[in-house]
Amino acid sequence: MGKKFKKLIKNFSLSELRAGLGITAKELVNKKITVQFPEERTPISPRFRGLHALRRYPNGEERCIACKLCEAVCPANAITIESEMREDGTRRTTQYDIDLFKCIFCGFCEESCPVDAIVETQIFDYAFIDSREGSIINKARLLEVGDKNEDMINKTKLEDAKYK
Amino acid sequence: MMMALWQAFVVSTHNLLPWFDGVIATVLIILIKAFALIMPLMLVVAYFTYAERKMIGYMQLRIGPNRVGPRGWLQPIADALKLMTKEIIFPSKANIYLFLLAPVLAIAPAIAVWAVIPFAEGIFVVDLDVSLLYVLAIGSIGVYGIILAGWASNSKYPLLGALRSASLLVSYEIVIGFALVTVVMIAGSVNLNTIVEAQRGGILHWYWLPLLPMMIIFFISALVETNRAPFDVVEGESEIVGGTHVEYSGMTFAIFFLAEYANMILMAVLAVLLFFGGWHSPFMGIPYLEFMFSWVPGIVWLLAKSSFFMFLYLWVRATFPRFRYDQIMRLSWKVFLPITIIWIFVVALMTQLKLGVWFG
Amino acid sequence: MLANYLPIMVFIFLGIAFGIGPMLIGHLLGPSKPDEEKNSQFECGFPAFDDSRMHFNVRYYLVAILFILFDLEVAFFFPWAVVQSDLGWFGFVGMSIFLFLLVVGFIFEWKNGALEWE
Amino acid sequence: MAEIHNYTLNFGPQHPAAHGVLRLILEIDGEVIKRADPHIGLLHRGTEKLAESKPYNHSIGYMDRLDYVSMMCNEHAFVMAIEKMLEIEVPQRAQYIRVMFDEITRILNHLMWLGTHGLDVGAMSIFLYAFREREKLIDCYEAVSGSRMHATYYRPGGVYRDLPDKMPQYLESDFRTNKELAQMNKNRQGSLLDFIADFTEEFPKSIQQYDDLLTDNRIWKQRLVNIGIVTAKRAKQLGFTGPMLRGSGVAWDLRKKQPYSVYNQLDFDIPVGVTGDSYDRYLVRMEEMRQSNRIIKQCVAWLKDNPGEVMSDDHKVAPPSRVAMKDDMESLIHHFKLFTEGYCLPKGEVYCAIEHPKGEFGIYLISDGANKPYRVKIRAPGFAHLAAMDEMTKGHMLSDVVTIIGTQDIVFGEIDR
Amino acid sequence: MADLKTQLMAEFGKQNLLDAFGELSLNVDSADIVKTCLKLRDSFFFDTLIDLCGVDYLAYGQSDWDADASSSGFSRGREIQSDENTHEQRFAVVYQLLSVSKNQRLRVKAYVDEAQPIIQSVTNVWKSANWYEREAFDLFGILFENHTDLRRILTDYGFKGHPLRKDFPLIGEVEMRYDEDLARVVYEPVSIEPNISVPRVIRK
Repeated sequence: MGKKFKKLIKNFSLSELRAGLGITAKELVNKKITVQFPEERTPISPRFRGLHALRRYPNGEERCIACKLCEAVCPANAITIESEMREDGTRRTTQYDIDLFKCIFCGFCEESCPVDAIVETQIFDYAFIDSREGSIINKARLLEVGDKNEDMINKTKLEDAKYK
Repeated sequence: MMMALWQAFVVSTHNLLPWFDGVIATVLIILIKAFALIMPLMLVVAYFTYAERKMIGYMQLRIGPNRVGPRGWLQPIADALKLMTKEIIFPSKANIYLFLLAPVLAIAPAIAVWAVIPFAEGIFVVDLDVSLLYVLAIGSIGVYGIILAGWASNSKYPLLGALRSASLLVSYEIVIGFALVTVVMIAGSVNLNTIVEAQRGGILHWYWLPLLPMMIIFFISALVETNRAPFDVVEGESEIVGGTHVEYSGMTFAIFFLAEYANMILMAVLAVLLFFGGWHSPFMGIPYLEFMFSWVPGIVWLLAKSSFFMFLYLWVRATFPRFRYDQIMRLSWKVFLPITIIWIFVVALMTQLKLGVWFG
Repeated sequence: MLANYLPIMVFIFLGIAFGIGPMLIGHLLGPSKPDEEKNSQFECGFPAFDDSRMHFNVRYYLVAILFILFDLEVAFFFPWAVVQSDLGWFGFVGMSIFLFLLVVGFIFEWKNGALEWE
Repeated sequence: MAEIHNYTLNFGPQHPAAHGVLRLILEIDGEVIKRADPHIGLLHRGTEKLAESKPYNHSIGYMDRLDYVSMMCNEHAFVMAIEKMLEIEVPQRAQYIRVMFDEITRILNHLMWLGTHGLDVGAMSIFLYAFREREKLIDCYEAVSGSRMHATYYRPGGVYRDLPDKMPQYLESDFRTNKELAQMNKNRQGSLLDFIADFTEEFPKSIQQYDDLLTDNRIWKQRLVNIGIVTAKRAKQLGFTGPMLRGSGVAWDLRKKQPYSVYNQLDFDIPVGVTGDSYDRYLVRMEEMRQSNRIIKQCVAWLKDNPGEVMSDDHKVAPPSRVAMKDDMESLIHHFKLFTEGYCLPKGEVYCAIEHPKGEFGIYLISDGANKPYRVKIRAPGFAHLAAMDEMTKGHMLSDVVTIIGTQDIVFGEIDR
Repeated sequence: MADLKTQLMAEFGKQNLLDAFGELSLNVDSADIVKTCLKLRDSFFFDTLIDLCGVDYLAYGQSDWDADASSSGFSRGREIQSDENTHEQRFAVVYQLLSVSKNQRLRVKAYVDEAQPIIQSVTNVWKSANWYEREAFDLFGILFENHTDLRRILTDYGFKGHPLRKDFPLIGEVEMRYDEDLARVVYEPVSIEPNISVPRVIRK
């Protein structure tokens, strides 16, 4: 009887509902977790795998030697490479396309590259709204990304180098 | 201040009277009064949606709309403009006339009800003797708009919504009726003005105290009637996608939205009028505080109290899961109805014994 | 007395206007490019199986009938409620009897499972 | 009287509670379900077929995309299957890292389930509260693997890289004062392990909050108790695993019963339900989060004390370090060999299962001796659970279908593969 | 497990039981699959059917990639290959069994012929076989007799072929696009080229 009565009282006192309301009321005044994206960003790890870039040596020579490891290792077949012997006898790519629709950003290309030419940067807010072709990013654009962000790439890759 | 302005307004309109004759003049005055009431109402609706998004956002650790205008203040306007320029889609299988009648049927009562609501001493459009009954009668017409919308859409999810709406109708209507009976019993009138005046006095003189269970039941039933969470089974977006709103787009949808929010505000105001002493200051009768707050006009008290109820709507929505619709029916038939019947008896006994300050 | 209802008439008309007006505005301002897919009824992205207006079982039928009964009873309560304090114990006892009958009926329905509509 | 028919209703894929792309054909009478026929495959990407055409390592990234809310657990099953066939030794530290991230993944998954389940039943706020914690864990994912979801972190022979010593921090912006910024970066001062340790301290409070918000709530109880009851016997017949089986009262957990990795060195309990209804499964999963938190704590303590290698030094399987690759010819050859043709598995077949947050996630691998799998069969727990949809929903109402979808914790990436 | 092994050997014969990588595998004749399964369920307490899948042994042990690697890449050496298939029958249905009560696992394998890929359904033994058999039917075209609801499950409505068969090309046979003129989705033969960048190396 006593137990039943207690349960009845508990039922009508709406205690657990009031506890729930208490939680939302508390959160009403708590600090908000929103990060206002374009102006403010969440922390990005130096290991972050974002948009690809092709790097150059400090003297301006492109690093990529067209060994095609990245092409072979790409699980999504997103990379297409054509190469040619240059006049000075070195082998360089004539075509280096990454289809970003296919790319799954696994980071294998960067992992496999023996000369640190292809890297994945911290850039993630790129979008291709013009056409399907816009998502196939070619050698010139990759180099451009690399040139523009060399400082960032250098810094993050150095930071992470000891773990590799 | 507001009071003075209103009186000046009334006096000036009365002075203009001789220039018009008879009915036209009266109708014009009513129209002016009506717009003076409806326009602010629409504004309140608009900013209520903003407040809802902000408040629920805050409760969910977000900051809500903040990009349109400073701190997002222009968001409701942007929303309205967006809805205006959206295409109105007429589903090919729908019954077009009924389809378009439904939103009208939803909004017309939501606006017509406001005719009898008093806002402060002497501030009302019309002082009807049976205003409470009028509110009850007109207020329940709005549901037919929703049921009709579900039927006219000729689509399954809206129809399910309409069925659920009908099931809610048969569950909360009686409970609300019984809850109001207790108020009428104490006040001895069905005129809202008189009911509020009967509660004259401080916070302890209001009816929420003797009618506490009734007030809670009234508030919950108000949630059901306005299809608000946790009773939003008619929309139930995770179950029936949007219920009766599924086939409506653009302004046709906006009208349902408007009606729903106008009804929510109405229920909040009604709760204040019936249980929270309307425009009376809560400090009436308390020696020092009464004097300190005597400058606050009645309408401000009313609005402040209503805001509390409106906030409750949002608070509850942010907190609770949704009922299943048969559970709502069970709740009202098996829990609320017995309680109200018992409480009618208790109140009758209390009035006969003249207990407390509320009776007599 | 009747003059009291004039504002209410006006309000009802205003309400209707508030329903029709925005729809007209929306129709004028918004585009109108109907196509077959857009105008078809929503059923989660697939063509609807069959007509939505077929007969099926509304399970709370009995509750709906009870609702009508109780709603009428509520209507009886209002006039009594207004004057009950003046009626004194006579009114109290009278209504108690009515209430008692109501409760007995309600319990009967409950026990008979009229509310177990599932 | 006109004849009364059952309704046939499309439920999904364009439906808020379809959890992706579930298409349910419901036969309903009023709102009571007579028959539920799930149509799946709308997210079928042919992962198994794709895996047959790639060297083993290439498929790791695709495993992430199966159950895309518990990524690393999928990887774990796959790499374990490969390791089992290669019979290679995985360093202890890598094992602990794997277990720690498995449990982080379990919490991630259960938080996602809790949020969406709450949302299905109509409780909005829980979703955001769950995501508040998820955000921290996803930051751990990013810090360790470089990707917030599809980690590709586990490799045959260990894990790709050791845990970082530094956590990335919030940068200055116009929206934050320095004080606020310091507050936000407070738990990011130390290493990743410190960050996780901090999380494990805070997380029980969050679970308590979810508990207070939902567990005793009468509406929540009304919606979950006695909905979708599956008895223990039935659950086994239906091939249930994981929380779905434990909710029915069977204390079956691969981490305890067939321990893999280092689970046998860790201390944790298995919660079980009683009646096998949605509410029991809810309680089981809530308790599992607490237990996972306990495991993570133990892993953090071990990892702090035991630095070391995280990758096997068998360069037939694991690539040599980059420094070695650049200095040493042999390493370079290994590097090239590994990244072009991969490695070959011996002939044979294995079935390797792990206790995935949703149940038993298994990889059945057939190798004909090549560097590509001959056949990969992915045993997804959700597949068996969803198959029971008809049985679980029969006689319930439309609203309960949503509850049951929620309680089954369905993710289409794994079901459709 | 040793216990189970001896018991199974006694019951089903030594030659049918395989023990590799610490897992038991039982080969059974596809004709008495239901009988065997019932016995396994009732006498050996395998109460759960964890998984059921089809396997196509058409290309077992064969290497692919007859084509060139790429027009100008370095050559990738291929090593000795064993181009013989040791499987007489093309398809196999593999059952992964689990005994929750005894904590044991067993793999059951039944081969079916290419000409007549039919096997009895085990839905009456384990309910969970229902969808798994549908999947095997969908992906391999193996027919399950007495299955009450043998429809396709993973592939599209109106799909042709059985995609996990080894003779089904990886790139598929049709591709789908939206046709502006017809205002609907149309199917066309695939336009992309098959692309394999890594050879299949089979070492003895």
